Amino acid sequence: MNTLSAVSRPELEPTIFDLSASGRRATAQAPALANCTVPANLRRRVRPRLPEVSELQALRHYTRLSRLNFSIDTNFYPLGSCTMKYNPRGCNQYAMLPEFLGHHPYAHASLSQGFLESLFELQEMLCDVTGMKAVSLTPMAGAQGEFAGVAMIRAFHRQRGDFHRDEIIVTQAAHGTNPATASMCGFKVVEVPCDATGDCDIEALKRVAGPRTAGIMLTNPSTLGVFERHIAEIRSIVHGVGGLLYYDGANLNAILGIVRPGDMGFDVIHMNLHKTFATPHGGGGPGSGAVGVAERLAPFLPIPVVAKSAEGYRFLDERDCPLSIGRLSGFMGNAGVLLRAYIYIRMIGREGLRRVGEFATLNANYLMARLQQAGFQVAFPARRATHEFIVTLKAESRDLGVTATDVAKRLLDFGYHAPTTYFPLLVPECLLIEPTETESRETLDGFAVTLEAILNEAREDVSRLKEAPYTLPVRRLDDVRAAKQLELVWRPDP
Amino acid sequence: MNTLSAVSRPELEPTIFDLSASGRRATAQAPALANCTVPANLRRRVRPRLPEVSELQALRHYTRLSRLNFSIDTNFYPLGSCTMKYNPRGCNQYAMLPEFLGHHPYAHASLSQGFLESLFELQEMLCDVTGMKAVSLTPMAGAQGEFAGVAMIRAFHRQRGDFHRDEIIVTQAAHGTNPATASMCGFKVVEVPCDATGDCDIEALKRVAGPRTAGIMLTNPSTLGVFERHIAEIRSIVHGVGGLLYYDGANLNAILGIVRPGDMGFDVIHMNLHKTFATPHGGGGPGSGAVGVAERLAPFLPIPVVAKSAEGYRFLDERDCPLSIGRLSGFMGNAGVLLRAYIYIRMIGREGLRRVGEFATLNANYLMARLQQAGFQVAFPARRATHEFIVTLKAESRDLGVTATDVAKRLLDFGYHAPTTYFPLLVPECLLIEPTETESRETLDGFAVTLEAILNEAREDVSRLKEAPYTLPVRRLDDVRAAKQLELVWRPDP
Amino acid sequence: MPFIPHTVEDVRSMLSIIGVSSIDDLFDEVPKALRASFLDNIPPALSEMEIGRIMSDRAARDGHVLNFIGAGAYEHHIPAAVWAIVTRGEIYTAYTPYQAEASQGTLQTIFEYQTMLASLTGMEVANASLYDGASALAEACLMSVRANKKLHQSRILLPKAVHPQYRRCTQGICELQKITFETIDFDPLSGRTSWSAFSSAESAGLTAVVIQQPNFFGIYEDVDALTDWAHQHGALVIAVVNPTSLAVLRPPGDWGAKGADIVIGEGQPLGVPLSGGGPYFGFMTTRMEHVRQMPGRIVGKTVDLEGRPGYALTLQAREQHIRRGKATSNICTNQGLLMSAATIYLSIVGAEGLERVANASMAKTQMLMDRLSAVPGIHFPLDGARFHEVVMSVPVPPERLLEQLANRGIAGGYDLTHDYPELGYCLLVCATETKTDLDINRYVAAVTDVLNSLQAAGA
Amino acid sequence: MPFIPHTVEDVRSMLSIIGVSSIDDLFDEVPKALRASFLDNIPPALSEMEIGRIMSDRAARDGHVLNFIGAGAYEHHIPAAVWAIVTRGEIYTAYTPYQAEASQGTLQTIFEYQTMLASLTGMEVANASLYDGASALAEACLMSVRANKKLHQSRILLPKAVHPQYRRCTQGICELQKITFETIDFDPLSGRTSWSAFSSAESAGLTAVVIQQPNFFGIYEDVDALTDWAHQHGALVIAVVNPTSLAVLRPPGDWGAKGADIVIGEGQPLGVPLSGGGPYFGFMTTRMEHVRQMPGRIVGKTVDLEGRPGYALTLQAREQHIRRGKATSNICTNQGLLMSAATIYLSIVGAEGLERVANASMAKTQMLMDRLSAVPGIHFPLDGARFHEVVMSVPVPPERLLEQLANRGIAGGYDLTHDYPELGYCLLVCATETKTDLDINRYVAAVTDVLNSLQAAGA
Ligand SMILES: Cc1ncc(COP(=O)(O)O)c(C=O)c1O
Ligand SMILES: Cc1ncc(COP(=O)(O)O)c(C=O)c1O
Repeated sequence: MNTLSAVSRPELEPTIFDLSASGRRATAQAPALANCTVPANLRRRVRPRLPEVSELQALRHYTRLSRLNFSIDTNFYPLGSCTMKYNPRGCNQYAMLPEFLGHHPYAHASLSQGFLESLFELQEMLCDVTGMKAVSLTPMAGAQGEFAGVAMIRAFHRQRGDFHRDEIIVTQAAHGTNPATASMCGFKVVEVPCDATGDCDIEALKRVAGPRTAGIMLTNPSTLGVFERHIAEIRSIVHGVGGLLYYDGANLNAILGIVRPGDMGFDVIHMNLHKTFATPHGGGGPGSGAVGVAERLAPFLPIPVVAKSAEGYRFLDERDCPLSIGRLSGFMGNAGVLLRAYIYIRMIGREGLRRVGEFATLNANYLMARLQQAGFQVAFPARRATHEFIVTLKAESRDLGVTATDVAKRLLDFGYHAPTTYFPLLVPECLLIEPTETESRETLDGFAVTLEAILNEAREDVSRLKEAPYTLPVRRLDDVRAAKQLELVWRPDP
Repeated sequence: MNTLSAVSRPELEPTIFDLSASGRRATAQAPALANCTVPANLRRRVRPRLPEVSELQALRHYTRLSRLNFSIDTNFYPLGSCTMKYNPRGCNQYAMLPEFLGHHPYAHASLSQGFLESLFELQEMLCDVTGMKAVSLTPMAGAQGEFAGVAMIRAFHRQRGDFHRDEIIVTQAAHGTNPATASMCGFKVVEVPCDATGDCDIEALKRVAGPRTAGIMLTNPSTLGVFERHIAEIRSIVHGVGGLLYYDGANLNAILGIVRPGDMGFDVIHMNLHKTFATPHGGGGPGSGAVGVAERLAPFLPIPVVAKSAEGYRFLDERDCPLSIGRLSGFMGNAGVLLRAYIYIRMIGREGLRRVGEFATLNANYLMARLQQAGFQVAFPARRATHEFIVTLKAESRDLGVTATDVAKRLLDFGYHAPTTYFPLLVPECLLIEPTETESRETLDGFAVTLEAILNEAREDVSRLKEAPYTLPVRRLDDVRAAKQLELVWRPDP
Repeated sequence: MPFIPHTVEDVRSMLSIIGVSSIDDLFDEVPKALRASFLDNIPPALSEMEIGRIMSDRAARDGHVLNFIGAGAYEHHIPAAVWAIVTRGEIYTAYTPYQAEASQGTLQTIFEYQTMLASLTGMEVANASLYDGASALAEACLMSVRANKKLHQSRILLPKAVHPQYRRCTQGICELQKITFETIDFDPLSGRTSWSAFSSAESAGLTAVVIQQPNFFGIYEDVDALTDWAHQHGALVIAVVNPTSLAVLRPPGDWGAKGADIVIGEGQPLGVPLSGGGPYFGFMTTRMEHVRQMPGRIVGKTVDLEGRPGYALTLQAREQHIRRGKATSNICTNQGLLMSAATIYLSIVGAEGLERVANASMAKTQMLMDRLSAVPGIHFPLDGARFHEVVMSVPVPPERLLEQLANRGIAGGYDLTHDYPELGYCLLVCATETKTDLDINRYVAAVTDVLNSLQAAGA
Repeated sequence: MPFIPHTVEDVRSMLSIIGVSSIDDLFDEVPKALRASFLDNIPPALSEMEIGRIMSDRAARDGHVLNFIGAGAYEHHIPAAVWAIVTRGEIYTAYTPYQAEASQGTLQTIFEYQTMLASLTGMEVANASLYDGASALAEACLMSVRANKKLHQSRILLPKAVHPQYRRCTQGICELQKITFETIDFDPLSGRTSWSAFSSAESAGLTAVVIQQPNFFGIYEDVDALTDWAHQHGALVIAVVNPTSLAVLRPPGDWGAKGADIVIGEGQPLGVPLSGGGPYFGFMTTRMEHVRQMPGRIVGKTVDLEGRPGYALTLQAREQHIRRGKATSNICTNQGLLMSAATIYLSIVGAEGLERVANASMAKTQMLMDRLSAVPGIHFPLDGARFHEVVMSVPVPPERLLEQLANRGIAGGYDLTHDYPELGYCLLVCATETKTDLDINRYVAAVTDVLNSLQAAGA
């Protein structure tokens, strides 16, 4: 290299393997040498390809990599359906006390009372928040909560000797995990459409509901960003044919303290603690998909569940819960996530829970109003937004050739994470926008102004958007190539 | 705002006051309300100007601000004389155990044995590392260590009834804190020049040393990046006239395990634990300037010092040490920094200490050789580099008009922190480069290649350097304006 | 209002822009009858200080325990740098990297992780994590059914020496898809899966066999023979492995003549704290030929429109958000943070460090056995070669011993009597590199002491 | 080699490029006779795990203590976010912002800090931190001499009710520059600095007076009268303040008719953990007219060559690296990290939060006094109005009480007998907002219990 040009975007970071040098051992991490006692025939012959780097190299590499991410802590992140709100640092600090971190899941109950007490109280509080009778905390994400829920529905019918119910109804707007879960549980998936106002098409529901209906999976507010107004009717239709109502709690944030799934008539629900209860999303996880049930489903809850007695707290297992659908994890689900959710709820308290629902809704309706004023078309203009709402770029796409992806990518240039795009599938060129209650009005204003400016930019020169982003470490990436020329692991240059 | 242009540099971050909104109270941090019992005449009337922001706003703001910094964890940081090496995270983790953090400095000795044991062992280890007889850990940075050292020199002479020594000798290359400290201690500062090879001018020293000489302050290796070869002679000259030798330990990293200040004949030294012993620099501090002394100066050490007896460890205070120069802080200096240094030394151990000196020296000599090959002029080409060395741009400045500042600023564009510039003052247009032992050869190579390319760039078009940096949140800043139109606090727009 | 930044004035003006007069009006589509929301059992808000104090007190109550339990969750030293990095906001508070350009940090980390895990297990590709080891086994079984399509009924051999909770979890999840599991007994002398039981299993129409190495008892299975037998009978081999052990054990990719087909395991030993059972993460690797049957996120390398390299989620057509009811799995949120921790852990310790961790753990367990052998009434019934865990027979009901050890601040082992009554009074005990000489002595002394007093009380 | 990344091959080729054959050759300028370097007392290296275990054991030995000591270092709740941010590598491992363009994060933080501290103290400018409160008082005294140049000898009034260690530290440091300090007694009934002693001090040629508010006993001084008197006699006023108290107390800028001239204090209460005595930070603020006499770093706002705003170190001509022997101070490295912590702390709690912390601490100390009043033998000799600290008289030598309380896991107070023998058996006790009702009861019960047993033993 002899001359240089100014770096105009953040440097790419080499892979950790590019930093590796054979024979480098620069950590204070290895324990003292001990002989390998593995029998010769079982012994590994070639060392695995792990990096040989110094601690500083590793630290610097992953620190620099981290800086290539958008995150709540650095950016407004209105990713619809994901509830990207502030993750209070107190939750992390107190869930990571050395004693909790060192706690073995199979430690004797007498060494676990502090941990178990917290989980027990969390179960109780979640019952109250949702209006359900019992809760199990073990599912490790929303989708696993769904699995537990649908498995309980199945177990419930079978326990009553009803083996013929082999269908689960989902709405057209359902999140992909709903039908995927129903299939995983061995059910046939029956889809019902939504009407023009975003509610479930009741007539269609009536047509498909019947003796083969094991249950229906609903999100309310739905993923269309509206509150399902026919919920009472849906309940009587499904219950009427002997089916159960499953509540996908991904959108619980919208109605916290306002209306409870139990009161709407749901029989079984999951909650995404990483959304509603502000545990961090960790770049993709961990989450927690705690499940709640009505009385009649309580015996089927997945184990372990924490119980309280005169002697203290303990885990219930298969011996205590013979009808349980069983275990979904090797231990206690995402226990550390549960501590964070517990601390969060205690910190916002009764009043705070209600405010979550209120202010999440206020922010969404405000941002929707602002964007409507700016000329954006929302999917359901006659409806209230819940905690989120949908902008559709159908007209812009037709008139200007601009897509939801283009707008999303251009937003990144201005430091805003994009809303969810192309979900729900039934709204064309959609942006599902969820501001959450922890963002300030100023942030929403800045976002609205930027979106408006991007629209203007599209009107002037749509190619500007097509090639966005410009300011990130990489320009628009070629997804097609990623899938066609599969490069899934690093290989040394030949 | 109606149209946007792509952001080509990181966005500026508004101040926290710009984010503030009157009446915002969005933390879970305030304790319950209690009445104010301050007498009316003493009560505050107008609230102080503190931000009113949400926790997320504060977190996001300072997270984003932090990203505008270069640091060891993100960049090579060859800032000469500052020893910017890896700060092992283990030191931080174990110094921040909840029990240590919660430990009150005046807690009863029986509640402090774990803390005191660590400090005591650190004292002992530092004695061994430096060849001194006793150590006090209380000075809070190098400059305070210097103060303690010179104050001890003064106390030593006075204790012997010698009140006439009112001069401290420093070399021309001395760090600014040396003369500043001597003045603070009430001494006259006498400067001796260095010779063309970077060593002290012995004849000049002989001329100034005499009955008024209280002592000499030396850094060895000196801030010229060379080892003072006449150290034995200096010692006999100064000791010969009844003066003492003070060792400025800022460069101790270079000789760790190779040669000890005590063995060189120094009577009193300070160490910069934040340099040599890898405690973090924290954006400007905290540091620690532990002092070590020869036997005859031990009674004068600043307090508190930790002592060990059959009953355990305890702090010595004025009652135990009547000749002590006294206290330099309200409590125990930068105790948490001391724990970090202690952990660091235990982790690298006896062998590791020696390797620090060896590899810091290897890296500096290697980088010096590389840069010489690339056409750079070093200040003392006939000498070995120690842990650092000086490049002088005297020729480039004359021929091309490029300054050390220009090169420094241009380096920033390529992700390298600049070396120390314009220090030591006696080498024109200098870059004092200290790579430290924790950087890899690859990093040094990358740096050398970049410096070479910058030099080429200067040859082609010097204006390119004059306006650097280009890629940072701000372009070259106007220091003159900063000093002339003093704006030292934020004020709302009128 | 904790965490809600709105001022009174904000609320007023926002409502007016929306065109309503109160926040309550925004809920006018919610049927009145449903609006109840009694949250009587939720206590009022606490400050961070108050709940922090409660949690600190609870943590102190559980105490600093000297732990000798393994049984699938292992206490290893975690370099401080690991969690210092993963709790950085940019990692901790990002989500699934849907917007690749704004998520290169997460994506490249996953790509590096995939490389490390594939190499560690001797396979070609890895996914970006599953929930945990147990549920990963369930996913592997479901995957084996998709990958071994020739069969119209699904049967899987599941040795009894596989972790009992993994078996429960897997059976529970897979049963709904009509997979039948057949249990294979272990040899009571060696603790290895019984070769005679295995090789005499009905081999026709087998979908897959599960092999855990080392098995739940810490004993090495004869993986080559088992793998070859399975492949001879057209079954896929699902390997369940402890990732630490792979520093010293032949990786599943090298088992038998052709190697295992799907490898899964609990990733917790790689830099994830015990933390009461989670969050951990499951890993899964396989051969390229099966990649389209693999559940979970996968990251691929690609280029941007200037040709610069970059990373993106790929093969998304397998996933629920595209394929819905026909997806390979319903998994969406995974265990990304823990995957990041593992990647950093592996980078810092490296292959040699991991090898030392494995060897030191074996040595410590051996030391524990040697010293316990001298305690009257204690013996070690299984004689197969072992990794870092051992079945220990005790002269009293394990529960009573464990309770007394707990009173002394020791987590003494995993009680095997419920899962393996045929073993009699047995515990599963583990010592990793974290245990010092003194720790082991303390354990041995406590066991001796408790047994003496229990026997004295019994006498 | 912990932390040293060189491979054997690196070393070989680097040496060959340098042109030497061994690392040892690089030290050929070091006189042979000096090369000894016995490091016999340094133990061999430990792994992070091993030293981590040692430190954890030592921490556990010191234990979770219930703390009622203040005396200049106060236990307040610190929002978790504070240290989560300041330990980010970009803050933790940067240094003094010499390269302004690459340090805007640190610089802007300092600028914000300067604004907050100036406002909190009612002054116009602040520096970027000094080492701690005690040494800041020394710097303030030296500064007052520079600022009040008209005098050729320097005399400063230093009340006895100022923190004794501050006085020692200040006298020790300033004495070398021939400043003389005159002690002013306190009124034994109220605990306030005695007005008669103060106003009858020799007023001619006074450089400055020091006023601590609240004073070391937690008692409010009559700051207006003292300030006005000092100004009338041409002396500068150096205020020593607790920053938490300034949420509710009139700031030094408002004292008397003209306000204090230099304000210093210990910044620790603002988000810095007790941590055995440090690192803390000293703050200093003053009026614009004195800014060129102020020691320490100062940040100013400026513009870059495109006119964008930015921040840089300024007025560097005051500092040692420019002015050398004539600098305002020798300070170089300061306490930047703690200054950052304080800035974030103040941002999160805000003015209202700080006010609540102050009021709650006062209320808790009052509660403690109320309950202790019922304990026989205990009384509170000083009747001045107080902030969150109180002098408590006990019927036994305080050391014996404190030792017994320590055995019960309680840090019971600061023993005043050495610094103030005239007070008899007295302790200084403090309860902040961190103390619960139960904590206070536990303290009162422990004191009662210890006194009973000591008296029984004595009887
Ligand atoms: C509506 C809805 N349902 C279910 C899920 C699945 O939850 P998880 O990702 O936690 O498995 C999501 C998550 O994105 C969702 O948005
Ligand atoms: C040679 C030298 N001496 C003394 C000091 C002063 O040390 P400190 O900054 O810790 O006060 C420094 C610091 O930069 C230095 O480089």
